[in-house]
Amino acid sequence: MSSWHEFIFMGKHGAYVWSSYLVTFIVLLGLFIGFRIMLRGLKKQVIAEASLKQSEKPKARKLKVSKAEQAN
Amino acid sequence: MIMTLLRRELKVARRNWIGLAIPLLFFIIVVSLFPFAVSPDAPVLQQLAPGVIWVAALLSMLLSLEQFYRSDYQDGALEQLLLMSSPTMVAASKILAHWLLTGLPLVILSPLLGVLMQINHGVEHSTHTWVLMLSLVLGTPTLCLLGAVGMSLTLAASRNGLLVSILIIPLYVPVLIFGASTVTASLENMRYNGELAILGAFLLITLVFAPFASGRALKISVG
Amino acid sequence: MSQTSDIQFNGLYAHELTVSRSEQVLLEDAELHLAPSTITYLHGENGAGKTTLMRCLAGLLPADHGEVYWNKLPITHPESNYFQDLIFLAHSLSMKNELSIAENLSFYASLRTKVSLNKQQLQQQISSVLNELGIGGLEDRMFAELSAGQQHKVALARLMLEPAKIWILDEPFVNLDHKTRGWLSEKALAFKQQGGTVLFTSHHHIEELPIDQSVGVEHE
Amino acid sequence: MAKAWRWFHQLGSPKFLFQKTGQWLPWIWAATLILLVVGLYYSLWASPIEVRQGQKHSVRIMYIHVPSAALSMVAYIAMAIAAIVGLVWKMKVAFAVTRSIAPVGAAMTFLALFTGSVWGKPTWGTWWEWDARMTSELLLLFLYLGFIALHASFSDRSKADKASSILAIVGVINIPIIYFSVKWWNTLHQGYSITEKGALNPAFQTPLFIMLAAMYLLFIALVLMRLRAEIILRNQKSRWVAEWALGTSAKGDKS
Repeated sequence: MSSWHEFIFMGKHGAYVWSSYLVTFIVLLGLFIGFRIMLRGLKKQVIAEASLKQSEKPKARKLKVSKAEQAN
Repeated sequence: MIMTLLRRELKVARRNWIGLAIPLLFFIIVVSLFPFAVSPDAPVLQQLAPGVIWVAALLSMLLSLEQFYRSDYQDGALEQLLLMSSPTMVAASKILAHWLLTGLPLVILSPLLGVLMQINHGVEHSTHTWVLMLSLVLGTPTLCLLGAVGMSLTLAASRNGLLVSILIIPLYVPVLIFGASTVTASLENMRYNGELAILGAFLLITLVFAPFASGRALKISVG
Repeated sequence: MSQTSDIQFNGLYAHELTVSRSEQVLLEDAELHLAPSTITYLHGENGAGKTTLMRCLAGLLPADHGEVYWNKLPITHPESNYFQDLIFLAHSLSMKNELSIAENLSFYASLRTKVSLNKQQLQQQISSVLNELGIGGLEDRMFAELSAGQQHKVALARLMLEPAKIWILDEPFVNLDHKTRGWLSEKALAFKQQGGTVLFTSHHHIEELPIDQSVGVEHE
Repeated sequence: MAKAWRWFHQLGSPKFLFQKTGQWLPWIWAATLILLVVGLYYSLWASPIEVRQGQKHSVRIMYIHVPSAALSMVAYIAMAIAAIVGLVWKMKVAFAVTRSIAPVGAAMTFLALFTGSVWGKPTWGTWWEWDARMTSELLLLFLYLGFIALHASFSDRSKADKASSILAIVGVINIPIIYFSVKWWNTLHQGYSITEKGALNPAFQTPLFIMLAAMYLLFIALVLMRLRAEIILRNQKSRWVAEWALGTSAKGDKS
């Protein structure tokens, strides 16, 4: 590379080279931002749900077994 | 065990014959569109024939998949089958039934399509029809096997109609390539043994893993 | 994992069973023993997970944690005979519309390795069971042609045609007429007398059927 | 050996994995950025241009095309391995890994296709050629999209995990078959390939290797980011997740 001019225009191929690099950058940055937003959103959701009253959380159920001699 | 399962599949399918006839009709109709779209000239059609017939066969196999799996899943028969026999067996019987009732009729109908697509144009005693049938005999079972895996995977999914096609079509490409090129080679008077052998190899490879994978997938769908 | 020798119970035994459905834990660390010669009534509000528990006990739904044993062997053990011993009647009737009643019933019977009846004997038995249920003579009708009540009876007929040691029945009494309820209760009691294990769910208490154990799926 | 096993088991714990990846990520990002800066300097400025095939400056596209193409394949294989681990050892975290690799792998595949196409235009005068590698890459993109579509079509996550894992495994068995078939088909019809490379001029090697390393690290970093989100998504109800959320928000957001 000999000059800034050549760096930018890449001898008529500038559009191809730069569009490749730009699209790659945009796609990867998009993933980065997307994942970051996803984690942030989840965190907000977890905080919101943690502040709910404990009793409102869905609870797992237990089995209650009773021998039924009185049956019928 | 597998005979019991297979007999049941065949019996159910026989009473549903219209559901089986529709994909076959589709096969014929799609192929008969090409002369209208491209040209009725025999040499042109002849050149297109292998690809067109193979693509149509592939699509009609895809179309017919649904009825072999969907209703058993919906009416709960599938879970009863999986309780009493091994998942691989259940999948194998379905695959076999699917091929016998869709793949085999396609093979039998293919000479008719060969005629429509002028496959024998310019040749007195041609073997092209036989080669076409042979390529379908070796290729369609592979399509059934791979289709079974895709269909079993999507049974419990909420969007299923076109989902199977998306999953399975990329996997169908090798069969399509070698199936169509077997016929093309024959049309160009070249040797086609190699292509047939590769179609056979694909069949063996899929035969090894597809019934098992499909069985596992059925089990997951039911669970 | 737990050794098979740990389990001393005959019949069906669920050990530390945790089951979830679509991310939600429905049951946690459940212990359940269904002994031979007992009838167990499983109850709980709608959506509590009765069906899920039954499907798990039937081996259709993998448990998140824990194990189900049948006669001291895990049900998935290669030597376990569980799936031959089990009849699981789910909410869906599992019958093909495209097959006749006799074809449907004899197909399921033929999947049982222990059936020793020949074809003719099986057909006779099917006829007699259908007679008891009040739908005699309909053997060759297509399943789709029957009324909902009749279809339900056909599904119940399986209990009499396939040899089993445990029945898991999801809502067997729903939409049944009085007479058939009596018939089913009677058959369940007879099955119990022969050492059979029964687990069933129901919205209402069934007067005709005396139970030995009731199991509720409840919040802690 | 025993230590390795314990490590494997610990990785199976979502909490452990989440904490560890949180510690690793800054270092991985730092290394990625350094390598990227050096790599970009070389690939955009300091490396020579290819005059031989009339490519001139467009050869610089190679420095992102080759790494993304390589990663698209490697990512699918990694996904299938994670799928096997998940299905065979019933390790739930492995399913989170498959789900995390899929979007990044699909993006890499897309980039390989896009840059390949843009590279093709100035060099061979066409945006698209049914060349063996490009075609395989296109089919690979369909496989990725199929995986993502299948996973998204279930309401029950554990079913989605298992079903899409089976698809990933079936896909990985088929990738070599697809590649071989497409290559055979390509030689039959065209007899040439635009991306077939001969011996690489050593002057191109240094920037290419640096960019390969940078893109691998970038890929790992992105997958780990997605994985951390996926772990939280799947463990929302665990106490440690609530503690993490409340803890880090109190300290100010540093994650």
